[in-house]
Amino acid sequence: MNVSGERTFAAPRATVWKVLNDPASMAKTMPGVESFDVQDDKHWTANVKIPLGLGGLKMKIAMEKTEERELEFAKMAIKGNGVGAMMNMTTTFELADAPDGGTAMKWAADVKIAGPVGSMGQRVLQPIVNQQVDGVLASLDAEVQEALAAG
Amino acid sequence: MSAVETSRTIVVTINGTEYEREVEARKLLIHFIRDDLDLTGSHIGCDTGNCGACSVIVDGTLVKSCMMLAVQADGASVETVEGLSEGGELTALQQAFSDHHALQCGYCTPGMLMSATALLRANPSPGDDEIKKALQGNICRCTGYWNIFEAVKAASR
Amino acid sequence: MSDMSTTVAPAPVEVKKGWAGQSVPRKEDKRLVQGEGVFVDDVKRHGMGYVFFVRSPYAHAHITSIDVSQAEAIKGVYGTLTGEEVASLTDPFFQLSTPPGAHLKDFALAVGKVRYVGEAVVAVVAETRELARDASELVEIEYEPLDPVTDARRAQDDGVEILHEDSGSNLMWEGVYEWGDLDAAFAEADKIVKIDELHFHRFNSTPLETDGALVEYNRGVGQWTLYTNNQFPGFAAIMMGPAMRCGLDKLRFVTQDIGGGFGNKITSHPQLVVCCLLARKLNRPIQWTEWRTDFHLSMSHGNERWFHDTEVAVKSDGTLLGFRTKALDDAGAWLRYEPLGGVIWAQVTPGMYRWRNIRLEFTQVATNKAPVSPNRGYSRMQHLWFTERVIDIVAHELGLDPVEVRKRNYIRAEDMPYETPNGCVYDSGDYAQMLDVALGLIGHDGIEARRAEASARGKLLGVGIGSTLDSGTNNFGQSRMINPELQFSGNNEVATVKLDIFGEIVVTLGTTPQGQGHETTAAQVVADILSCSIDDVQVRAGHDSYWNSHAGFSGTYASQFAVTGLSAVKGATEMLAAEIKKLASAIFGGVPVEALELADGGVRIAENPDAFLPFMACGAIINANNAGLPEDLGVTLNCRYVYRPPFQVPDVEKKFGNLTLTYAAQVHVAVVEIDPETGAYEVVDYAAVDDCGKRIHPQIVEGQVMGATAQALGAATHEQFEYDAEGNLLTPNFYDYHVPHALDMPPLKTGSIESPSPFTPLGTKGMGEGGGAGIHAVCAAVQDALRGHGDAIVWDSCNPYHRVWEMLSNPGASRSLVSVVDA
Amino acid sequence: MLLREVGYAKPSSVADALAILAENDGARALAGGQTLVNVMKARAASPDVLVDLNGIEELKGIDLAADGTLSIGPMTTYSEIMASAEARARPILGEVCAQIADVQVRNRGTIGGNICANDPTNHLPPLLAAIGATMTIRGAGGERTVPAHEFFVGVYLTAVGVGELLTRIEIPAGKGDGFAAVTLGADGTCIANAAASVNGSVRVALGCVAATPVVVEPASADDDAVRDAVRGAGIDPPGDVHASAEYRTHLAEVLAVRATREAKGRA
Repeated sequence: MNVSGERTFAAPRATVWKVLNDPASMAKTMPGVESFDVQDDKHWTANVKIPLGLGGLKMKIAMEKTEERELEFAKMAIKGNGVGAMMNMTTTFELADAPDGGTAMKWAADVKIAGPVGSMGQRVLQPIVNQQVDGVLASLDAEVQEALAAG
Repeated sequence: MSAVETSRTIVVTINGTEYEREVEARKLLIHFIRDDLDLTGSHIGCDTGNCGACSVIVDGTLVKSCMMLAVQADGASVETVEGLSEGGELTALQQAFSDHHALQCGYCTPGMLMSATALLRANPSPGDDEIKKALQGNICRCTGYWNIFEAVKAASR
Repeated sequence: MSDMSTTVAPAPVEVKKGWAGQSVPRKEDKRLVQGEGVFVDDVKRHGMGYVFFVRSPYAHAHITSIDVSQAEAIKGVYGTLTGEEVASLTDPFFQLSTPPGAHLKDFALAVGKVRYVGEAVVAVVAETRELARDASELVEIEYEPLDPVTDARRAQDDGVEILHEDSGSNLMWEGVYEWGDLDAAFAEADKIVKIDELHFHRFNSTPLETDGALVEYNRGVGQWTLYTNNQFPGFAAIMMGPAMRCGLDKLRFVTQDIGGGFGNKITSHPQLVVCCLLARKLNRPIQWTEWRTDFHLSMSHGNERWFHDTEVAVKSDGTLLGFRTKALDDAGAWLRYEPLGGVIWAQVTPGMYRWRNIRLEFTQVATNKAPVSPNRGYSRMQHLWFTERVIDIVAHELGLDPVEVRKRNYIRAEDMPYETPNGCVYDSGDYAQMLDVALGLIGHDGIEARRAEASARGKLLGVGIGSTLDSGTNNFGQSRMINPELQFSGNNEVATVKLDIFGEIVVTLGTTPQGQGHETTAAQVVADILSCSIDDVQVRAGHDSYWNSHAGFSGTYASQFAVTGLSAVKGATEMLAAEIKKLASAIFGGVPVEALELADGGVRIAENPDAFLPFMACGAIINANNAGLPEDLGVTLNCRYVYRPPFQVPDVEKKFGNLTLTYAAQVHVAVVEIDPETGAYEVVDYAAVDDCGKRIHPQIVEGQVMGATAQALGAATHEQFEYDAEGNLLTPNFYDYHVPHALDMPPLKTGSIESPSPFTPLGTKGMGEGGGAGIHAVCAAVQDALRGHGDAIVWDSCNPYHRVWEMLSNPGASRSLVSVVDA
Repeated sequence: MLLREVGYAKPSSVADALAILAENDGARALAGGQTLVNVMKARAASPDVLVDLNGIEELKGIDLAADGTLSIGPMTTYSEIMASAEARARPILGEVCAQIADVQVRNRGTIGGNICANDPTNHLPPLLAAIGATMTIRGAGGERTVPAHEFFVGVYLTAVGVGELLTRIEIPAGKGDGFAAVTLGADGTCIANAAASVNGSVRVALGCVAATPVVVEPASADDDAVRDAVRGAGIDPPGDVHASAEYRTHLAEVLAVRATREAKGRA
């Protein structure tokens, strides 16, 4: 399932880039993160409990930054391993100066969910994914503002 | 505050016989009936609550025993297909199922009989649409239902 | 309930005195309506371990590592089995195909690679069902995902991942079938109707009881007992024995009641092998219950088939001369019964029609989907759907009446027995009369008035015909058209009839019924021959390969019991009758057997009825009181008969020969009403007319017709095993895989005609698989309803509401698939 | 089948239930279980503790106030609503409940469970959104009442937070209601549905097209007004094996019009 969009942050590119590349602040943007650990600047792992309403879906998540062009472009491969679900996600961020100030971010994600949860049906998963994405973007915004304030 | 337990001892009356057993909270009523009590007349045909092969009557209400925990039946009186006939004497409904060839493999039949029994208790002379509506929760893959409708009709007054 | 089911009286046949031909009460019913049947999941043993399969979440991936240590560490877990162990303990299953399919290395668990979502990778055994599943979550498997192949049409493209490295490509089997003179046919034609693509979808009959087994291992004699609901133990045994490196007699199959099969329970041999290996490894009984989702993910999907580049040679008046087409069959990940589907369709090559010139190029490929296996109407249904679609598309495009086109081209009653272009011999039937009966049942004369009345209500009404053949009693020699090396031909079935010491008549069958009422119909045949009551005849329930005699092709599949099973029963009973007379002749002091007759549960002298020897006495004398009997009497009162149908080995070169013994026929007519705003539609009227020759038990026959019809209606509207691009099955349970429920059933009118088969001992024909007619009829009815509303062509066998809406809102998409050119 | 291990408690009062929910992180309320138990069978979700609400009398029953307002306990089953004389004050309730699944499910399934599960294909979320129901939620922090359009938050997510319970559903008086659906077979899962209410103002709620019911308020109950309103909502429905996004978008419009016509006919 592919989801993508564009978002503008009231902050310079450097700040947005910094947030996108700081595991700690990325962790804060992800839904239901319970623990988080950094191997190196390209590899992170996390234990998350994605709020699914009827009971959270526990997953071990491993992230790898597979591609990056300083201040411009980052590509991440995210593998989620949980009972009842396997998630494979590749996501890309493309930064540019927004015409009227701030930073424009083009993002796209290709999410593949397999296992029993996958078999719950797209009618359920698609709205869930969209909803999670909205959450991530909102908190990303917050993180960026925080970083900006922190200077 | 009521206790939280992962297993508890329950007392359930099935077809007039009282059973006292310790069960895990996660055990479905149908597994309790089939595996723990060896009453294998009620069947399992799906894992999403669609097929109705596990239909039983709990305290007078028709339910699917795969969507109820065994612990939820504590203190309840349960009727299964084994309790329908007395001393091998078929009920009018069971006889009608045979007369009208309303069963082939017989796997859905116990659940189908419980649903039809519940219908006829509530409404001894149902119309065609009421019969269909009452059997909507029971899947049969052999008969196409037509002969089942005929049988229920024949057993109604 | 007249609006729900009507039956027209069968065409007049001589009313035979006796049991056969009567709808007597079924012997099976009393136990089944009281919940006293014994189904596989009801079988329990002390100390048994429950097995749970860890299944692949990926459609296509390398298995890089498997770690079962955490799972095995749990208290109450008895052990596990992995693909590596299976590969060392067994040989790959025997393949029916020639290369490239022949090169597949098919084991009971995935070895090194997974090829479809739901493929079993590891088996975990524990003290309880729940615990086994808990432990399965602790099995750690690392996968390296590969691109899945989910579209058969792309399976042979360059750069596509190959499922089976051993076979070198995704091509499994291919063959060209051609009969008659295509060039001449197309030269003679006035018009050539071209159809670029038709698609027969993937589904199966989803028997309500899923597969299962309880397997015990007798270490002392190295023998396994499998309590299982496999419906073709003979086939399972020849697959399992060589793989497990044991003689077939070491595999004892036992079944009593089976909760529906429809062909879907033939290929459970991989799971059964796993249970056998675990029973031996863990030294305890192993219980396997396949859950509904497991079944949908991995069991016996029906063959998905595409038909490309079809060309039909036709005269302006609708006379069909011949056709060319390319059939592409999607086998899924493994060949578990395939590529037999590559020839089975040929049993009904011309459908019900007289065209003589036919070319079909058959190709079967592997995809990352569940393996296909027989499903009610196996492989013939796909082909018959194709021939029926062709008829209706031709009629539609040439502006002809589908009824007239059928009648013009149907094989005629006076042509029977009729030899088809490929040497099959249709035994008997009157298709045109069946069509008239069916049309009469739905009041076809008034259909235009109903169409107008419906359109006044804003509904589009359409009527469609589906005519099919239910070819039964296989000549297994046809397998040589797939692989000339195969040493199969003919067919056989066995029955034993004996008289026990107290005169009880006991019948054992080689078959494994799943609701077809064999106990009842066998008793009817026996009672007629022995002149006794069916209550005096005890037919053993179920099958036990140690106790019931059986033959290589024993089982319950492919519409054959009424021919093979009952002919065996007839043969064995006639042997017993002869022995009883022989015994009586000796007892009565040499009265010639011709002077004796069987009556009232005994044998007597016709002229002197007082000289009467009850069966009880016969049984007692032979079994317990036999001193002084003549040495050369040669009577055991325990008679085994093997029925062998009259078959020749087909000509493998010309692909010519009679592939089945009987050809029962069905003509169905469906009337649908479409809501043009939503594409939602319902079947508002339906007629099913069946001709399966002599009917031993009309009620059971009608029950088969009704059940097959309901399955067809489900398949035509909602039932589909559909996969997404990643190879996830989108309909893995009854929540998304919608089978017909009570409220979905239309009114049904049934009719029947009896054209006894000249080729079978009882005049019977195998039946039960003709329901495909319902799929053809609904497709035709939907197309008819859309006539004048975009004239869309129905190109898929499954038409859910969204597809009908798409045909209405964008008819061009399907219109572009067909064209008519002047020859 | 074969659920993961779970704790079980059967409180007899809301206070008791709230205490257990507060005590146990990962505890979930168990109402009729006709959705939750199935999700647990798939092990797609596994609460640590199930708090069975079937023993709590105060969560059951239907009261009809003098002003025609219905107050329904969330543990009231569909069958009870269908049979209730009081519930006929808002006839659409019983009519729609009668279309849900089958007898067995209607005998166990509850109105509260249906809206708290808020599966996008459920019947009641759009219906309650259209007829302007309000929900009372109780938690440690006391009690609050939220309107339907704020109640539905996401798939399987509602305003009922962790440690809280839905305790009451209030439905104002009215008769001008309609409901239309295209389902997977008769009484099957909804492919798309719409509920409409024409009681003074016009309110239409679309189901199956998003995580929560999409509420639109057409200028009038005329077909064109309803169509415009639905188009204006700019819905982006999920596509699945039963319907493409495009088909669902089309159905939403058709069904909205049909539901509104029915509502108008009864207003």
